[in-house]
Amino acid sequence: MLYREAGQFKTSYASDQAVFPILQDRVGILIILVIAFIGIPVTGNDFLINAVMIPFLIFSLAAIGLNLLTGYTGLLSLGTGAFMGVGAYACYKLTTVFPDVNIIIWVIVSGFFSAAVGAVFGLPSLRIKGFYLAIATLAAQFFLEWCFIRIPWLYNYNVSAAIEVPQRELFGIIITGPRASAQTRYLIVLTIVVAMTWMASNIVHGRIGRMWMAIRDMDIAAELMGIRLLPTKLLAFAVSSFYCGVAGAMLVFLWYGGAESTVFSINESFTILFMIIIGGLGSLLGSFLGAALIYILPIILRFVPPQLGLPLHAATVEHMTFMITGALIVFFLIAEPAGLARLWQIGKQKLRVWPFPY
Amino acid sequence: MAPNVAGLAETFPKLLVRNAHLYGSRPAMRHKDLGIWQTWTWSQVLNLVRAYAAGLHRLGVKRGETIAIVGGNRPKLYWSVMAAQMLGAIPVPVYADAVADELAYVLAHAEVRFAAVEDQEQVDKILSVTKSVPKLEMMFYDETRGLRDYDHSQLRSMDDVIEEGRKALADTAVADWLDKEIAAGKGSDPSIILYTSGTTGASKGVILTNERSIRAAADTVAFDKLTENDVALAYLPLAWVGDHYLNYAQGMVSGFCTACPESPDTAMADLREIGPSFYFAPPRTLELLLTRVMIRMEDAGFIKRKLFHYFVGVARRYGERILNGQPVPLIGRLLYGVGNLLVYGPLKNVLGFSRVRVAYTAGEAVGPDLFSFYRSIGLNLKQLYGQTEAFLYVTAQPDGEIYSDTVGPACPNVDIRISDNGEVQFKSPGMFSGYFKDDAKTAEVMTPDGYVKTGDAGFFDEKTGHLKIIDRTKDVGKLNDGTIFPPKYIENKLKFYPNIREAVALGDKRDFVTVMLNIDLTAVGSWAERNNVVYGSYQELAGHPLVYDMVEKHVAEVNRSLAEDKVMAGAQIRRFLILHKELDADDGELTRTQKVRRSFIAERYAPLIKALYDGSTDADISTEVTFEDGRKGTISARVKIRDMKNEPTPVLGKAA
Amino acid sequence: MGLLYQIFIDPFVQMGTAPDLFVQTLWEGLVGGMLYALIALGFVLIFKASGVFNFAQGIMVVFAALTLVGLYNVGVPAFLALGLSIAVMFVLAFTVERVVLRPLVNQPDIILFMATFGITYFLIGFGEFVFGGDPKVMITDQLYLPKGTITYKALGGVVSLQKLDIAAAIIASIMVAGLAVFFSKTRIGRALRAVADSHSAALSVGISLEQIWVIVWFAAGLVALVTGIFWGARSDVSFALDVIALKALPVLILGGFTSIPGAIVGGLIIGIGEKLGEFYWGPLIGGGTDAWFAYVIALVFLLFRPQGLFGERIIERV
Amino acid sequence: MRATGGPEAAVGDVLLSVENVSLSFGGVKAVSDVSFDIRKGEIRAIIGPNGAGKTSMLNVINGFYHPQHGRITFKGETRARMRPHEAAYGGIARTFQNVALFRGMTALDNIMAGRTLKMHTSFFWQLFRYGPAMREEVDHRHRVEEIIDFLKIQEIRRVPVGRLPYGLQKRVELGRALAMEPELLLLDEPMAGMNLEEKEDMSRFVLDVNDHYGTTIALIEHDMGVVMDLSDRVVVLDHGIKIADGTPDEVKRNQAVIDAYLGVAH
Repeated sequence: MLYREAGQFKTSYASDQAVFPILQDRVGILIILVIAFIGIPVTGNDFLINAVMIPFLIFSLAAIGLNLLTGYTGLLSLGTGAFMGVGAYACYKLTTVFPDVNIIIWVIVSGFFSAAVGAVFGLPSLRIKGFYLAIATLAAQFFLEWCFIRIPWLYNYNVSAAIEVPQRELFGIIITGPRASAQTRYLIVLTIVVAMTWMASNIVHGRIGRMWMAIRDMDIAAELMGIRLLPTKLLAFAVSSFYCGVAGAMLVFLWYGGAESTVFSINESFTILFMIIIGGLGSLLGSFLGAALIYILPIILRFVPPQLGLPLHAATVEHMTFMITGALIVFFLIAEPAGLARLWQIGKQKLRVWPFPY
Repeated sequence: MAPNVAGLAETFPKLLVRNAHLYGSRPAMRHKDLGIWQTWTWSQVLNLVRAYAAGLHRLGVKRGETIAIVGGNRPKLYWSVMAAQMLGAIPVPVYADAVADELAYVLAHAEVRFAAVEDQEQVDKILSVTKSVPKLEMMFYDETRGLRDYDHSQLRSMDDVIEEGRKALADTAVADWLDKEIAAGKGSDPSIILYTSGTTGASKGVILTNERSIRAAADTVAFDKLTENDVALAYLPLAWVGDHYLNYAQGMVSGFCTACPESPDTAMADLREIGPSFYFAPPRTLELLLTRVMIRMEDAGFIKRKLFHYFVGVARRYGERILNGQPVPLIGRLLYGVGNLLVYGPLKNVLGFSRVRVAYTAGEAVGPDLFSFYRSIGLNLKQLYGQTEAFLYVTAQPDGEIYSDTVGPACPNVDIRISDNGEVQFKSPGMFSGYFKDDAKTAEVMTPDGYVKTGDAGFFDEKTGHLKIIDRTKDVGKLNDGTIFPPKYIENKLKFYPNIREAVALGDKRDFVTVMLNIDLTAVGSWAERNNVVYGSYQELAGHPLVYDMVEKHVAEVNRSLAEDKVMAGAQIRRFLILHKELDADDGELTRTQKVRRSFIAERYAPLIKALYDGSTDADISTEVTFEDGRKGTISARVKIRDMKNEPTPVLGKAA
Repeated sequence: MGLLYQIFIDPFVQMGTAPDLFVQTLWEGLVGGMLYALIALGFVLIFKASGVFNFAQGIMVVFAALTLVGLYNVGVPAFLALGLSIAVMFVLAFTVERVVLRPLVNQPDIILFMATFGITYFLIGFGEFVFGGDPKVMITDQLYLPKGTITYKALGGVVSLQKLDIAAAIIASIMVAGLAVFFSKTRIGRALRAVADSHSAALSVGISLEQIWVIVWFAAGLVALVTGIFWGARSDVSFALDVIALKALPVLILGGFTSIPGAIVGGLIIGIGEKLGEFYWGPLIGGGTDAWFAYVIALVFLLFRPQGLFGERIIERV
Repeated sequence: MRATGGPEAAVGDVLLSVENVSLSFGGVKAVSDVSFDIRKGEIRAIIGPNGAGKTSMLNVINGFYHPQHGRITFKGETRARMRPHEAAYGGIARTFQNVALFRGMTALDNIMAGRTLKMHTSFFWQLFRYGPAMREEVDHRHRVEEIIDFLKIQEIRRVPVGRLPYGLQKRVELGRALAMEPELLLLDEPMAGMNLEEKEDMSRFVLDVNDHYGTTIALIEHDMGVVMDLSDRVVVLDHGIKIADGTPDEVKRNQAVIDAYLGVAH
């Protein structure tokens, strides 16, 4: 209905292969970006920015990371939490060893450490698939988690066994530590997430994305077409872990302000996995939608009932969140196994052919 | 509009040169090919055509001789037309779906030595009839596929011809020669020969000249204010006067962009993509489209369906008046605005009509409801009346003066008169100069004082001054009781129902009117699916009693509307049958432009017609058919006949 | 050099010099492994019959135990609570079949796997919502389970065995034997085996797929209840157990997804391996190795024998 | 303006030769001591009743199975153990008996994926989808569009292949193999499960590929009629043993072939 595509024709492959070939979509994205970069920092309160938007964006990035691996390449991983942890600890070590280098650089660089670790734990993927691989990644999860506890060097031998985020500045503005303003941190997170989402989109729309999806859909045929399985799968592991690592570093440095190993537990892995299942495997948009649902749902549960005059205990809220999350997963799998992104696509298709039903 | 007409040249090649100057970097032609819209600007087209012409010259194409153009709407075929004209040769386009015999007739009659063809299919077709086309020397093909292994002594790829020409043009002497060749063209030279697909007998070659074509096109370009910013989709047969006039001649005169679809099957999707601003569709296409719209809406959810029908109702009440600039109550405008947002806008968008500024329909009478539907949703659809012999336009409706039952006043500079026997005759700037090699026929249709007989019966509406066409003069008959019987008029009323695809009315020199019908397989098939009517074939569906019931209702409604008019009340349909097979051009029952071939059908279905008038309730028939792959077979059936009751003429005033 | 000694020689020296400690550790590992094996058994039951990789099996253990204790705590007599818990497990099986499995029939395996994640979360939330989130104590006494330890003076030291563990071992053995009989001797059991081979085969036996699913999920629920009782008796009853329940996964890798003996042997290997590893090698790297030992073993196993201990080699076809 | 594929399909030198190849799975012999060759530019059919070892033979040729005995020489190079992707780089493409398309991708992306081995821009440029990466993408899209045009599948370009009817899926798969610009194209029952009309279309395409691109084709087919019309030479396998080799006419008259096909013949 909103789409008016008549007359939007393509005279070059470059424009035909654009990520958003439809004008209305490009306008929509632009509006969203304007709201995100200007609207929210200007009008949003601390709660919205700090408790909703920042974590939402960070989890979205982690979900994109996992989606590259699981949704696009078809390799199920339960080690997301740990790979995020690698990023966080790497960033911590880097910024404490080299305090003069800008922290944002270290946030990005820490992704490379995560990528390296991810690639190592991705090695078994050459021989095993599916559930088997998921269990292999559990080894990564538990082993790395153990490392975060048992190797004190990683947290600089703190008594608390935790990372404490030091104060760092960019152009004289405090960007990390307790004194950094929510707006500043939000804008940094947003910029990184937007840039990395754009790059992820570039990758999945190009040769590498097609290689990944080919392996996901039919690995034998992919190999017979000249796609080498091991390097391609390892690349997926590395890129995926890079994204998770950056997300982990941001989680600690730009949101929590400090963290223990428990932040990167198996539960974190599951949470991110749920995000991409509900959001939609093999969809970048789905990563955002899933993160929104899984992360923001508990917030709503916590804040809406009191507004309605139904004060609930924190514990009850937590229990209900679990129940609702579980029920939602089942519900979405039944209603649309391909996730929210698919629902969005169907809706968009309806709008495109409106008033026709198909 | 002024700049388009300014500097008008007298021949098409000169126009092309002018366009390359005026609109050099504007798109002249687009073609959906290899997934995207390949685009050529006017100056690119000029260069290509020059090279092509030079190439053709090297192969022996000379001034004054004919070149056949066989194929669909593809840029290279249009350029073949241009290149031939540049050399002073006369292009003779032939319908791409013509069977070998038809093709052979035209090629032989036009005495072509060369043929520019689309692909292997056409090459094969022509090769299969080389014996009857002895003069043919060489073919140029556009699509290489499958032709690699053919004997190339009489075959060239257009690309090669163009490439050779390009090399030759590097020599300034050749380039100068070509410039002289272009300059040598005169306005009175024939620019094209269009073979009409006459409803009777063999087709005739209508000769049009450069000067007249251009003058006619210039008049209508000005009339519809077409400019170089307009876009048209060329999807109708290249050999049809409509395409040559609307897209080729008008495009050359105004400099607008002509877009060619990827393939005939994708024309709908391509229409949506390119979003033309100038659009032509024969009533049949519009009808098909509306049927499809209605069928698709039937599958929509309850709310959407209600919404759609409600706003279509709103559009019927206010839409046309808004489009005509007439006063409309505020509430009407508001409702229409909402409807435009929710229904009409999106609908036009998915159909590809969003940007259409001027749309025409012609070829046969258009159902008033069909016509006003499109106008009511905001498509500026107008009617025109024309003929190949007139180079299309005789009359056209100006903006703001649209009536569904007229075809508008005479076009600028066209002179129309009604002869004593009710026949429409005209004299126009674009009128033909004669039939090719057939002076007898030419003399037959030209009056001594230079008017062309159209063969259509019509009259000028007293109120509006617009022309109204009733039927072909020779087809308007009389029942035995003297009642006037215009078959087309009745058929068109029937065909407005989406379920009825084709109708043949009978009654001349008989006691009463009967009709033979074709149901629309898409519409009725979809109805059958919803109503759990099981069928295995068209024949089975056509004979289904429930289908008969449904069609009977439509016929009764037509009878009621005929009864409303005193003159027509006597021509109500008394009996009807549904034919067991679809009328098909391949079987000779329709012309290539999908017009009914009345006499042929009367002969072929004689047993059925006999049964219609002797009171039997069914009749046996067996007919020979041609399948898609060219094989022939016979199908036989027992066809049922239904009686209808006579509707009384309503007494005016009582209903209120 | 010293490091090599510490890794390759010293642990074995310790085993030799203190055989009582070695046997004690072995026993602890055995008991732990038995519990892993029981959880894995639940997985295998469901996977064999329906091809569903039931991630919720570990949570079903906790949920079953929680139900039992929770019912008792609100005043239901112990054995009635036991009976009711069995009923609850049946209702659960029934509900899962109706609400989750049936609508998802014919979906890819991965979707069903994900759905069991949903069940997991739902059960966690539901269990805590109904019975509260605080850890509870298993009602061992009320169920007349033996307490105390049997202590042997042997091997130059003292080896003490929990009576409860012995009881658990006995009951587990009986249960496995019972299942074996059920599968080979009863009509339903044979149908279940048939369904593992092909779904249409089961239909020809005259049992609907839906019924089979309810039966296997119920059977897995019973196994979970038994596991839950003994596990609960050894520690608290709380959902903190779920991480431990994940260890059934490496067990399955070792034993294969469809083999009951494999589940048992795999469970025991993992249980014993991680206890010995932690006791003798753990201190070298700071301890806590049992968190990942099982997974790394499974990983190594996967690389060299992906089909498991009892599986057959797979030939890929094109 | 069409980019021309290869030279005229002239049947010439030996492109690939199979010598005394034997393959068994756990004691079950799939192929025993089979030898034959494939010449440049020809259409070579491998036929035989079910279980004759035809697919195994293709799998051996493109490196998916490694024979226990025998040698395979491709383009004059005798190779020992070769990985499938190496075969792909060497110029061997294939289609599968049961369509093995990438079901989650569109027809266009499937065929684009066939270009993978011809695409080389670095990860860095891929990140930005700019410069060399975009140029490469556009160049290859152009080649892919030519194939789409060649196979007349323009309308389904953007349709996920999982939603296509079987006949079209087979066509897309052929397109994907063509995208690799192979020297040797292996077709595993390209017409299996098709109706008469689709079979005729596919036969046409196979001939056109051979003619237009000059590609050497080895195909397995069950339908004797199709094979006889299409192929230049036929090798017949039965129970893993070669029982005949020659032109369609020779093979048709061969008594061993007639016996093997008794009861299976169409």
